[in-house]
Amino acid sequence: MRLEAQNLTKAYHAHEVVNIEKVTFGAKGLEGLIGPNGAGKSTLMGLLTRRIAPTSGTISLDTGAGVKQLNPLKSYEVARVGLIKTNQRIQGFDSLTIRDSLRLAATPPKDEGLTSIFAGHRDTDEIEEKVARLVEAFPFTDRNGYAMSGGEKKLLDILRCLITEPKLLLMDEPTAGLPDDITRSVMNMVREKVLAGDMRVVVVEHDLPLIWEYCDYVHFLSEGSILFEGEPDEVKSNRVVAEKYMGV
Amino acid sequence: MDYLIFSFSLMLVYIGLAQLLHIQFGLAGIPNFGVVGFWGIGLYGTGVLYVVFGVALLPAILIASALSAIIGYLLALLVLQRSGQAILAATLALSAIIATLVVSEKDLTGGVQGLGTIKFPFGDMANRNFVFMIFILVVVLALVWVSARLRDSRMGRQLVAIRDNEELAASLGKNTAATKRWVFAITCGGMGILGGMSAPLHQFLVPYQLAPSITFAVWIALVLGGKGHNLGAIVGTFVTFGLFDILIETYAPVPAEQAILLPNFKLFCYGVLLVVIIMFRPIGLLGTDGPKVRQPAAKGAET
Amino acid sequence: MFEVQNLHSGYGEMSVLKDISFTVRDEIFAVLGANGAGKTTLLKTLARLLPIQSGSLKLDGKDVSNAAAYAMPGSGVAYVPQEGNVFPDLSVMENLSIGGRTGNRPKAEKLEEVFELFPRLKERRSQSGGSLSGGEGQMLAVGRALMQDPSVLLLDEPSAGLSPLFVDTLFSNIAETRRDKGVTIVLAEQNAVKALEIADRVMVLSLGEMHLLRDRADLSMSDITAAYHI
Amino acid sequence: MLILDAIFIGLLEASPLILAAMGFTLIYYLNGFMNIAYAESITFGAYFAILFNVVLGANFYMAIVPSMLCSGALSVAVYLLIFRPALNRGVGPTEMIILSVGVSFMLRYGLILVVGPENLFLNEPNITYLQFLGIGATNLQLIALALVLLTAGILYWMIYNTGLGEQMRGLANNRELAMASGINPHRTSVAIWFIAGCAGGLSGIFTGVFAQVAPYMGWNVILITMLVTIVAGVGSVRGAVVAAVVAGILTAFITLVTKPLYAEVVLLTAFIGVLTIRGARTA
Repeated sequence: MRLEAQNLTKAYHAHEVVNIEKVTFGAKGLEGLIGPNGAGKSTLMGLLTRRIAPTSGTISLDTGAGVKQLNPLKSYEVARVGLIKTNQRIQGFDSLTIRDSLRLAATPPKDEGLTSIFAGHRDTDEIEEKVARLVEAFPFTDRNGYAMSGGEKKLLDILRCLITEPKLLLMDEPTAGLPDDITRSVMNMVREKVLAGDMRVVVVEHDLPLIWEYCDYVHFLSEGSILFEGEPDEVKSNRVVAEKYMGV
Repeated sequence: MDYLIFSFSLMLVYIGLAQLLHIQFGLAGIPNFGVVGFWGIGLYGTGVLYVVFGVALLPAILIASALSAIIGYLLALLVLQRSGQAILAATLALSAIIATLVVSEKDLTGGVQGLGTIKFPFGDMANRNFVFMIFILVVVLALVWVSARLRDSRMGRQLVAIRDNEELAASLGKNTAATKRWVFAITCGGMGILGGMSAPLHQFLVPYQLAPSITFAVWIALVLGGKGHNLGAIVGTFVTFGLFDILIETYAPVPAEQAILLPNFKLFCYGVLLVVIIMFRPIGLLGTDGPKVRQPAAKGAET
Repeated sequence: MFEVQNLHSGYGEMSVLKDISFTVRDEIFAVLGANGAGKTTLLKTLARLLPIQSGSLKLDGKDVSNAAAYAMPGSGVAYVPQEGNVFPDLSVMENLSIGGRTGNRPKAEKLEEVFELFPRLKERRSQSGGSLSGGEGQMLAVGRALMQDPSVLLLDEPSAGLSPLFVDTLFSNIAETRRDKGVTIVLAEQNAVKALEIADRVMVLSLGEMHLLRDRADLSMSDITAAYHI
Repeated sequence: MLILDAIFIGLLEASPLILAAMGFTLIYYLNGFMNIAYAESITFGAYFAILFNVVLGANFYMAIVPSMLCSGALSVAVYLLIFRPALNRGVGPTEMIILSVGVSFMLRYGLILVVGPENLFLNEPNITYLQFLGIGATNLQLIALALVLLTAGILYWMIYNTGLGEQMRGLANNRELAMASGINPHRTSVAIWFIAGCAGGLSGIFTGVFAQVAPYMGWNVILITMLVTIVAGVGSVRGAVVAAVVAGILTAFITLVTKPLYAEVVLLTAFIGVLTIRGARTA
């Protein structure tokens, strides 16, 4: 699973927010994407999942079974290819319970057609089992009810993405709003899946200690371009990174 | 007696419309302010096919409602992915277009002179109006049943998700635009069927019947009963139409000189009810209901 | 000036800032930290745009924990957000004029001073705020705040997205404002080096908590690096 | 000549629409929802004129200002009693529209219960018929046109050149920044609802004096006002003025070349077309 962007640019009015010659995600297992404020990280994530239309450039996904151009796809089609993104801000379905929200995400779209109205029962045992496994792994206040706090909503958002079994998961600031121990169990779960070869992950984070701890490879984005890439230790000791973060 | 049957039949039609609006707005979040337009396509479509072209009533209703569904689909293609306010304005505009066309296309619709007469089906059976009321009742009950099934189904869950957060649903791989389009088209077709069935009730069609107040009456009934509850449409219609149009109009001893003001008093009360409900109980009288499906067995019960 | 005690604040039920206490004197008070540290949340809370979840906030000895945001300019607080800091549909003049509604001095006099500090704004005065370049927009934002004749100026990352040359000019403008008008400045910055050039005291935030608070003179670069986790 | 006729008739017909569209836009711009009850600002303007002009016997021109002010006061009252509490409770934009339908029903049918459903007529001042450039017009039409254009001009000036306009546009542009700049949103809102109500009232008075005063007169123009506003783009007052003028002239033009009813159909279809292109996108 390799996601490749080439000559990718996004400009608002005349202001260029992203300008990337070439970058590849998903080649190394668990990758990090870091950069100072306004570096264009969120815009890049939006571009990769086709929520934002690029000004120019191409995005392609090598699924192993052939290369797919993402540019002409709509955002739901990108998701169906197996490229899923968690949300930085709290997003959710307010009238779905935790379980229903996960069931929704786990249900393949072809099973949600008109005929499903007259189906005997709603969800297969397989889906129920997957949902139960995820729900019980985390301390939700009411496992049969709704996500209560901001933290639970954020956690649910990540679990919803995981249950779709993505091939490449983009995590946009997963720690923001989550308690420390939950963050760690989420990241451990993610690392397990990566090690098992089920998926590849890109984490966008402000919390650099987390990046240093979990990532195999780190991309450094500043002023819309990838300025440095490498192993966490290389990035940590890189002069450009320190300079761009602190103005040294 | 005939008048009561007429009133009840009409009330059933309103319940059906509110039920369809519950699917459109309550489940899928599409604010259709053109209810009377789609109902009107069914009503006048049936009338024109029956009177001008001599088509039998039931095929006429089906053709007219298919037309209503097609127009619903086309409108959905144009505006359904726009903001709620744009959808609202576009559907309202469509209903105004239908009403205007009915007046201007005199050759087909009879214009302001009206179009008639549309007779009840079932040959010369006695109590045809009563039998027809039962027929409408069956259709409306079927609608309520389908709507309950929808609420409990995978598709209904997807609709709710789209209403809550369409972008998020799309990011999970749901083709939200297509789903909304089909649901809208089919429910607009349903409004067309109810319109077609109203044709023999009214017998004689005049453009005045396409006034936007029908749209608002249906909306008020739904919001009052509970837009997110499967029985909200029924309860809301009983409270509004049942109370004012049937009970008060039939039985209340109103002096003749005040009788002309009665419909205005009714609409005034509708307005007050609507304001009070949205201010103090926005979920409606019945509130919201979730899917009625089996919850997973408690852990330990299986092992 | 500002007295902050055991402050918790954030968005909805989420706390971004956790138990922060400090006092701002008559000085340039720099708030440093990597992104996500809580700098913006802190400034928004001081401007009363975010509710205080617990703790207290005093301005000149008066409790303003529950004050409305629109009452703060009247108490001498001016706020320049990092993003969305100009009214895009309003002209440069109108942007400035909105700021000039508070204070006792006539608008024209204050306008003169702002134009003196930022001559570029004078050239662009009839253009719309949205049509300005990033740097000009930042000048307009600061200019609008100065039109309020503030005693405390809250600046949120004024250097973000600006070219280095422009950052130099902007910071010398800020220092000049401090010198000439004696305005207290609370400056949130990610760019530690620039901020240290003009700051009197420095607070470093890290993941929503206060990492350190010291006089500029007692501070070394490694103190800050640790908080940035690089 | 046809075009000149169309422009003149269009302007005459559009002039009340321009005012209504401006007022409607102000509220849409400031509070972000389409206020269908604005129809009643228009209707009540005309009925207040009946009160001053017919019941109290004032000269038509003398009745204009007090009627307008009453309509503005009514608008503020409705805002303070219903819309502001609802907005504070976080009622969403679609529900706000439904709420405004409720308010509209309440006011309109309440009015009918009090004054009756009959159409009423204002006591028009003496009318003389004038002719120039081949176009016939009465002095009343010309005075109305001049007055409406003058008011629209003042309103436009108020929005783009005064402190209040500045504050209002600031609030609509960036509410948070406006508050941080010391703008009190409550005071500005009251002022805007008052001005919008006045504009609606004046629009109603002139709609009424050319035809009759009826409980449905506001309702009859609200759909077109709504569409004009949306088509003009979210809350651009400039856009609303242009769109209203174009709509008026277009209607007049189509009316002159075809049956009047088609004008409405063409106009509404065109509006749906514009909505397809211009309406804010969701997902």
